[in-house]
Amino acid sequence: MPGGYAGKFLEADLLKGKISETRFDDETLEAYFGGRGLAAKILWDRIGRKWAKVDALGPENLLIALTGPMTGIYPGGRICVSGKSPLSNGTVGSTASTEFAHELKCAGYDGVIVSGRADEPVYIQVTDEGGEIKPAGHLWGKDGEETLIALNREVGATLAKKKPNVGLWREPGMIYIGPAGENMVRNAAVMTKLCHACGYGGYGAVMGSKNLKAVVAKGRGRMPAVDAPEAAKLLWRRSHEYLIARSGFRRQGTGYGGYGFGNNTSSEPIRNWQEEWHDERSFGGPMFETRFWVKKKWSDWNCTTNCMKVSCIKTGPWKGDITDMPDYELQSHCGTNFGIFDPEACIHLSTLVDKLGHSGINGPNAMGYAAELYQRGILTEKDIGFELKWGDPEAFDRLMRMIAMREGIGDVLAEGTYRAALKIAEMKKMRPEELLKYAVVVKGIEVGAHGTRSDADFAHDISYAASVQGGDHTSLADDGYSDMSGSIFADSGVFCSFAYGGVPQELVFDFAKAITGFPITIESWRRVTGPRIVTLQRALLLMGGPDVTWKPIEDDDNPPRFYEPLPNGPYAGKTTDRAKVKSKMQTYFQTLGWDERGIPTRETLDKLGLSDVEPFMRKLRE
Amino acid sequence: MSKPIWIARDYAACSGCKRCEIACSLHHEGWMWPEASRVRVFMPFPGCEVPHLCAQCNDYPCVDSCPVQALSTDADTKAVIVDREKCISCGKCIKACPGQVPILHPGDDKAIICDLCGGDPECVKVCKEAGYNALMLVEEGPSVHRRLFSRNPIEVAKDLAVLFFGEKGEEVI
Amino acid sequence: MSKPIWIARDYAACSGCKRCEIACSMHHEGWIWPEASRVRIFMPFPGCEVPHLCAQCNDYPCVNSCPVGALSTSADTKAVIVDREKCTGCGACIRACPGSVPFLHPGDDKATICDLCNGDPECAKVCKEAGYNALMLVEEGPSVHRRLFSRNPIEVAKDLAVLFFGEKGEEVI
Amino acid sequence: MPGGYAGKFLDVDLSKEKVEDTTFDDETLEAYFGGRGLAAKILWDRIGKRWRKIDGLDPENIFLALTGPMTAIYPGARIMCSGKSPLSNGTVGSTASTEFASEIKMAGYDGVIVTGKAEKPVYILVTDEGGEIRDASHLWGKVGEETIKLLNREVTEELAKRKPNVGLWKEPGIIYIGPAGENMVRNAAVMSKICHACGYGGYGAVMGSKNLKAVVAKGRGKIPAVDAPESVKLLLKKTHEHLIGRTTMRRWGTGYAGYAVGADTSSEPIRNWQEEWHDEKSMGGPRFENRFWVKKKWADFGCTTNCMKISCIKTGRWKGDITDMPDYELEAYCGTNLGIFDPGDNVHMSAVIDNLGHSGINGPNTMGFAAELYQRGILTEKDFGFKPAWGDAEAMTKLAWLIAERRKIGRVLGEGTYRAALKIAKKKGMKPEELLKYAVHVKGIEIGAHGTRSDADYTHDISYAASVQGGDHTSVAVDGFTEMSAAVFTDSAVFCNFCFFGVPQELVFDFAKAITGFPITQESWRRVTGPRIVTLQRALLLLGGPDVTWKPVGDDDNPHRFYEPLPTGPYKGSKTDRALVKQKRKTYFETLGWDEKGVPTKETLKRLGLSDVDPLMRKLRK
Repeated sequence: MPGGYAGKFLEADLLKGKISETRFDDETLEAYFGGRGLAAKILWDRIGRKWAKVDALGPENLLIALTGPMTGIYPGGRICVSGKSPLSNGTVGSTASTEFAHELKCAGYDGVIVSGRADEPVYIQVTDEGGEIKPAGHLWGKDGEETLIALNREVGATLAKKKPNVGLWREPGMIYIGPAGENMVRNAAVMTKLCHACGYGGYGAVMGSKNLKAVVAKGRGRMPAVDAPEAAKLLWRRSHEYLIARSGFRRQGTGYGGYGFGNNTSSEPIRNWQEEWHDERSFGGPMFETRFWVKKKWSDWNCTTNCMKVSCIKTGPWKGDITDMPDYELQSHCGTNFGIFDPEACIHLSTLVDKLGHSGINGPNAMGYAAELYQRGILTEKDIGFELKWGDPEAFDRLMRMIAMREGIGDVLAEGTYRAALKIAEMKKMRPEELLKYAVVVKGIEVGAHGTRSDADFAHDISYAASVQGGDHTSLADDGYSDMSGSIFADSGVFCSFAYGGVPQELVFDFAKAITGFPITIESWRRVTGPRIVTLQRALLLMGGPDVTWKPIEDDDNPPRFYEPLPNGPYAGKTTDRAKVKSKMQTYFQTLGWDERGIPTRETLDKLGLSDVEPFMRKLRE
Repeated sequence: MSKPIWIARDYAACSGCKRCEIACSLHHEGWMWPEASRVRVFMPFPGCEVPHLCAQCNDYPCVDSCPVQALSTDADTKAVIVDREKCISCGKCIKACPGQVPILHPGDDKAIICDLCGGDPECVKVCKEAGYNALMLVEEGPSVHRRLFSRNPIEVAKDLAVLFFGEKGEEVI
Repeated sequence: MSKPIWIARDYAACSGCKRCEIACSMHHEGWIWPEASRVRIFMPFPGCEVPHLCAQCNDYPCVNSCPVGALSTSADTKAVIVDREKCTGCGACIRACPGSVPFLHPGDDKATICDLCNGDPECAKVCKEAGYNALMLVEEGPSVHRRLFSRNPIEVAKDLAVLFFGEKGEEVI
Repeated sequence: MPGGYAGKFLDVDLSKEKVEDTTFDDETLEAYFGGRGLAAKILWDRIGKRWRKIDGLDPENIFLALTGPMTAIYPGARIMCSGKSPLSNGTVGSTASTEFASEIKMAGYDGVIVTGKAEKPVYILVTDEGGEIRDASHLWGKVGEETIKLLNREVTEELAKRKPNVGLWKEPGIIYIGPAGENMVRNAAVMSKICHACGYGGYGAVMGSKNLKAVVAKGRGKIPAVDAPESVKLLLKKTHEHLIGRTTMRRWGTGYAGYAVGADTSSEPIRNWQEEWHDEKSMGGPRFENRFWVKKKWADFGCTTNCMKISCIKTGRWKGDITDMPDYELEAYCGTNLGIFDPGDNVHMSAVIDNLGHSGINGPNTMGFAAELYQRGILTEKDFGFKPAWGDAEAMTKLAWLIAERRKIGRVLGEGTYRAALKIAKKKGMKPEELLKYAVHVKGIEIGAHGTRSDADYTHDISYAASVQGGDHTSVAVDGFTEMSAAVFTDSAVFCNFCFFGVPQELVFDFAKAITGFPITQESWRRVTGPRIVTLQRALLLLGGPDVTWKPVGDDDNPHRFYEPLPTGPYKGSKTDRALVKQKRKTYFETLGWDEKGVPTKETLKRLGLSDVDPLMRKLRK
């Protein structure tokens, strides 16, 4: 067996309440590696043929939580959650840093594949003895913080009871959902460690749809053996040397972006992207650090980047709120995007977003969207129940809870920005376009906090438009070549992209080879494995359904707002260049061997060993 | 190195990266094995990380507790040494330890306790390299303080929670 | 050394030992002279120590404010350089600085601003030597963040007070 | 002029409201160096002849706050307070680390000499422009924290008004008194930085007797020039290397001794020294560190030992209490000696004591004495108005306030342990011995937290008995030789003795020579300068009066309790050896050239240039 893999995957059929184990042959593992890639393959094999009919929130969808061969060995252990996305109706490889990943491996599993739906709330407990489905009725309705505390105590106690004499048991690793996931808020996140989230894709809702509150793992075994242990050890040390050298990033993480991206690159969402520039100095890193950071070097398993910092509010009405940093994405989405420039309010809303189990990016995107509709008088105080004014933390606090509980207008917004737009159009008897023009989404997935208009940030013309993961800022389309060895690799090897940047790519791929023993290189990834994964994801994305199906090429575009000129700042007047989008889109398709509408050609599919997908693509071509 | 040494700890400085566990198990087990690591970082609540390892109490209750004399102290480093041949996995040392530091090895169920790597602890090296200094090497013989560090990590974490989060900290663990 | 550098600060890590002031004044004044030191530790309440020094804002408001062009920036380090011949001691740079960092030298009343010791700041050296790392040398050119560190030290101390002392911190400064 | 000195002293007569500068000739400076030594000299010259008639709290007494030539140059800047002690009726050199020391030197002064008594509360402000007497009515009655806050604001604003355009003014250095000092509690401390104290000697009471709330200094000048600048710079670097090498002292300061001195060396005061051993692990350093230390490396001007750590109570009834560590002395005196073994209660008591301006050692010694009298039924609930039970932090807090405000029983206890014993004896119609046997003091000065009975600590038989500063644990008598170059030296050069230990003494004396240019060596100190200072202190101590005069030899003894066997612990049964005390005291006197009663001989006085003291000593020899 190739190195780095525990070798088996845990299968949980919640309908039958059955637990079993699955293995995949070496060829499959080599062809799809792990995480994001393997998830797409599993989905295709099991529900690909009825894809368009599968409701992402129905029992036939799968919730897949996978590690990769590099997880826990390469710095920055992560878990990759996937399934059919209730937002894009395609697939997303959604990752988060958590001890759940290496605990799972030490328990002897590379991942968990959950199908069906439990009648009662449950959680799955994975240990060296295998998996167990356990009742979670007492956890249902609890927020993230309460869930984490309760499970730490409960599972800790059970394990200690099982093996009382081996010494102290450590807390398990876990992924869980908050009320948002339970109530199937379409863009809800799979949460872990209080404030880490698999945010994109809406897999929190998928877990909720299965009555699955959490998956908990505690393993006492060793990490899987690797193909070339001595090389792996050396590479491990070397890669940490690179990470440790990144003094600036280690010091501040992305926590300084709240001011920097707005002020410097004019690409920060402000008031639902109506603006992308600000000079609010109250909102700078130091103001967070000096008053709120109680731990300035916080890391996950095997990470020396420690880009996280634990924040705590010590005084006032939000006293006791705890969150991580917030990082740039939440500084903007729980801050500037709400017109909020007060660090304390931003920390409070970030904490609340995490507790409720919203995705810190996608949830607030929908809220910002609602606030703009209120600003424009499309949604009224009557619709919402109160005034939804920019910069009013109390108002957004209420809206956040309403969406998580699907109360009032929250029930509509819980469908995610795209579907909410359509529903509101219906409600208000307006044409969809009239509402979609304020929806900053790509293929149902709300866009991350990096605008394309100034062209000064790392997101450009087709970054989102061509991406198989839509608005996901962690998986941007570039030239269909270099991006393959970027996020697609990290999401399939399953480690943190922040532990990737700063380390020479050659070293990382040598590491991958030393771990697995596969003849893997940057080139092989850029030419074969990466494209294979992306092409399969593209196929599933285009098949879409049941409620929404994307039109090839037409829907491969930016949100309308990105074509409005920037209203202020050094880049005032600048907008995303349509012509450039068109031309680069074609190059992208060509590079990947897709036709002019972005449908994979027969040759490409054959070349990538995806011939069985061809029949479905043929339909699309016609 | 033959001087008595000790691994001083600054809990509040621990990032929770657990590289100490990796370095320790690489050294003792030949590969990454967190649950077989002689230092284990507890995290009963995120942010409250507690590196848990032998503190070499000056009165060595674990050594005295062993019914088969499998435990002894190293003449140089003063570390507790486990004779795996003799150990019968009875767990008495665990119960005797005020902080329940020892564990039975997940592989062979023999008691395992930090042996200070013969005087050059791997955990300290990686922690220092990363600039955390949550674990610090101190050249110092056993003192009465030591037993104070042999404390249940959950209790320690409860204190940290209050230090970091104030009143809120009283609820989270 | 010719790269642009910056002195990053971790206020919470400052011990208040003021060796940075001693090292700075020894370097620039030839002898210990805290009030002539380019870095000054403010301590409006014991425990809330704030190293106060130039942050090299990327827009250099001080340089632009000088009526006689006495201020310029070093091409190498990007530090603000004061031409003591030209300086009239009018204090315009002090008022222009968002953090009121510059001050008139207690000896000759000329504007005094951190010159980054031409790339090898004494303050960062002694702070690192003592293991505080409240002042850290980083190789990085001016960025918009810089101006956020140019902030009134009393305001910074008020934040620290809350971080350290919670609600009590709101009363002490 | 010799190096290291600013060259002038501020001479303030509060009765005449006169402020002028004084200087001393080089010979005097060389003969008495500074701080403790120079203070004794000044006192002798100015009021020595009338010594017996002057009460420590009379306007005639002189309050001295002096630096030394090494202050603010050698690491660990301190201020030394002195005057006729209202406790011993002799003199004590009482030091504390504070920026006041460096600031006053920068203002161009080596110290402040205060005589007379102001009509209303005042404080003295020292700047480069000189000294001025300012109204302090609004500060009178304020606790330490408040006083610092108000003075920082007031003085910074005032200075900014005077020189508005030089840039931001930094806060000044301050020494001040709390309510205890204001109300002339005999063992009250001169405070600084909320938790640093010149504790021994009762100089807080002396300030109070002069209506002097504080002395504030802000200088903008250079630290005084030195004789050999280049060597000083090198020596400074080297000294810091030595200090930085002291890993554990830097990490923990003395904060870990609260457990060890009790559990290990059995020399920790418990319930007014009834016991000296305990195994209360709750009082261990980690408990303080993990729960309360918000800053783990805290230092004063030019110090890399950073043995201080800032503690803050975050929850519960003492929430918001702030203090330093507490260090061992306060762990013992505000903890174990009051029967308190809870870290939170201990931090609280220390904060209370500091805020009230009690001496953290001497004040609680009296409180412990009172609590024992209560335990023995000599003092009753009626006397207190409540039950001062061991371990009851609420009650002890009440008691601390009563004493500081000199109300009820506090009126008596405010006299310090020794005088309180006598007063209570009278009140209860008992023989003085019956009460003095519970009073743990030497020559009116309550004893530091290091017992002599186990003989396992650094204090032994004559450490206190023969010391010219009585119970002062920072100035213990050893063999009349080695201590000269230790405490007596650091208190006169005026720097922190924690920056003295761990540095080779040769290096320190080279440092002294390089600074001053005096032909000073370790030997010259041990043989001449040290003995000169101590002999003069001894003379003044023996002169004593007006209320108490100590019997030579008769009173050169340990408190009664130190001859009782230890009741518990590994050293159970052991006690201080009377025979040893007798014999070592004799040697001690001989070494210093004093007669068998400890009265300096004519020859000795002549040799040390103290001939003018001889007439007064002659009377004693009779």
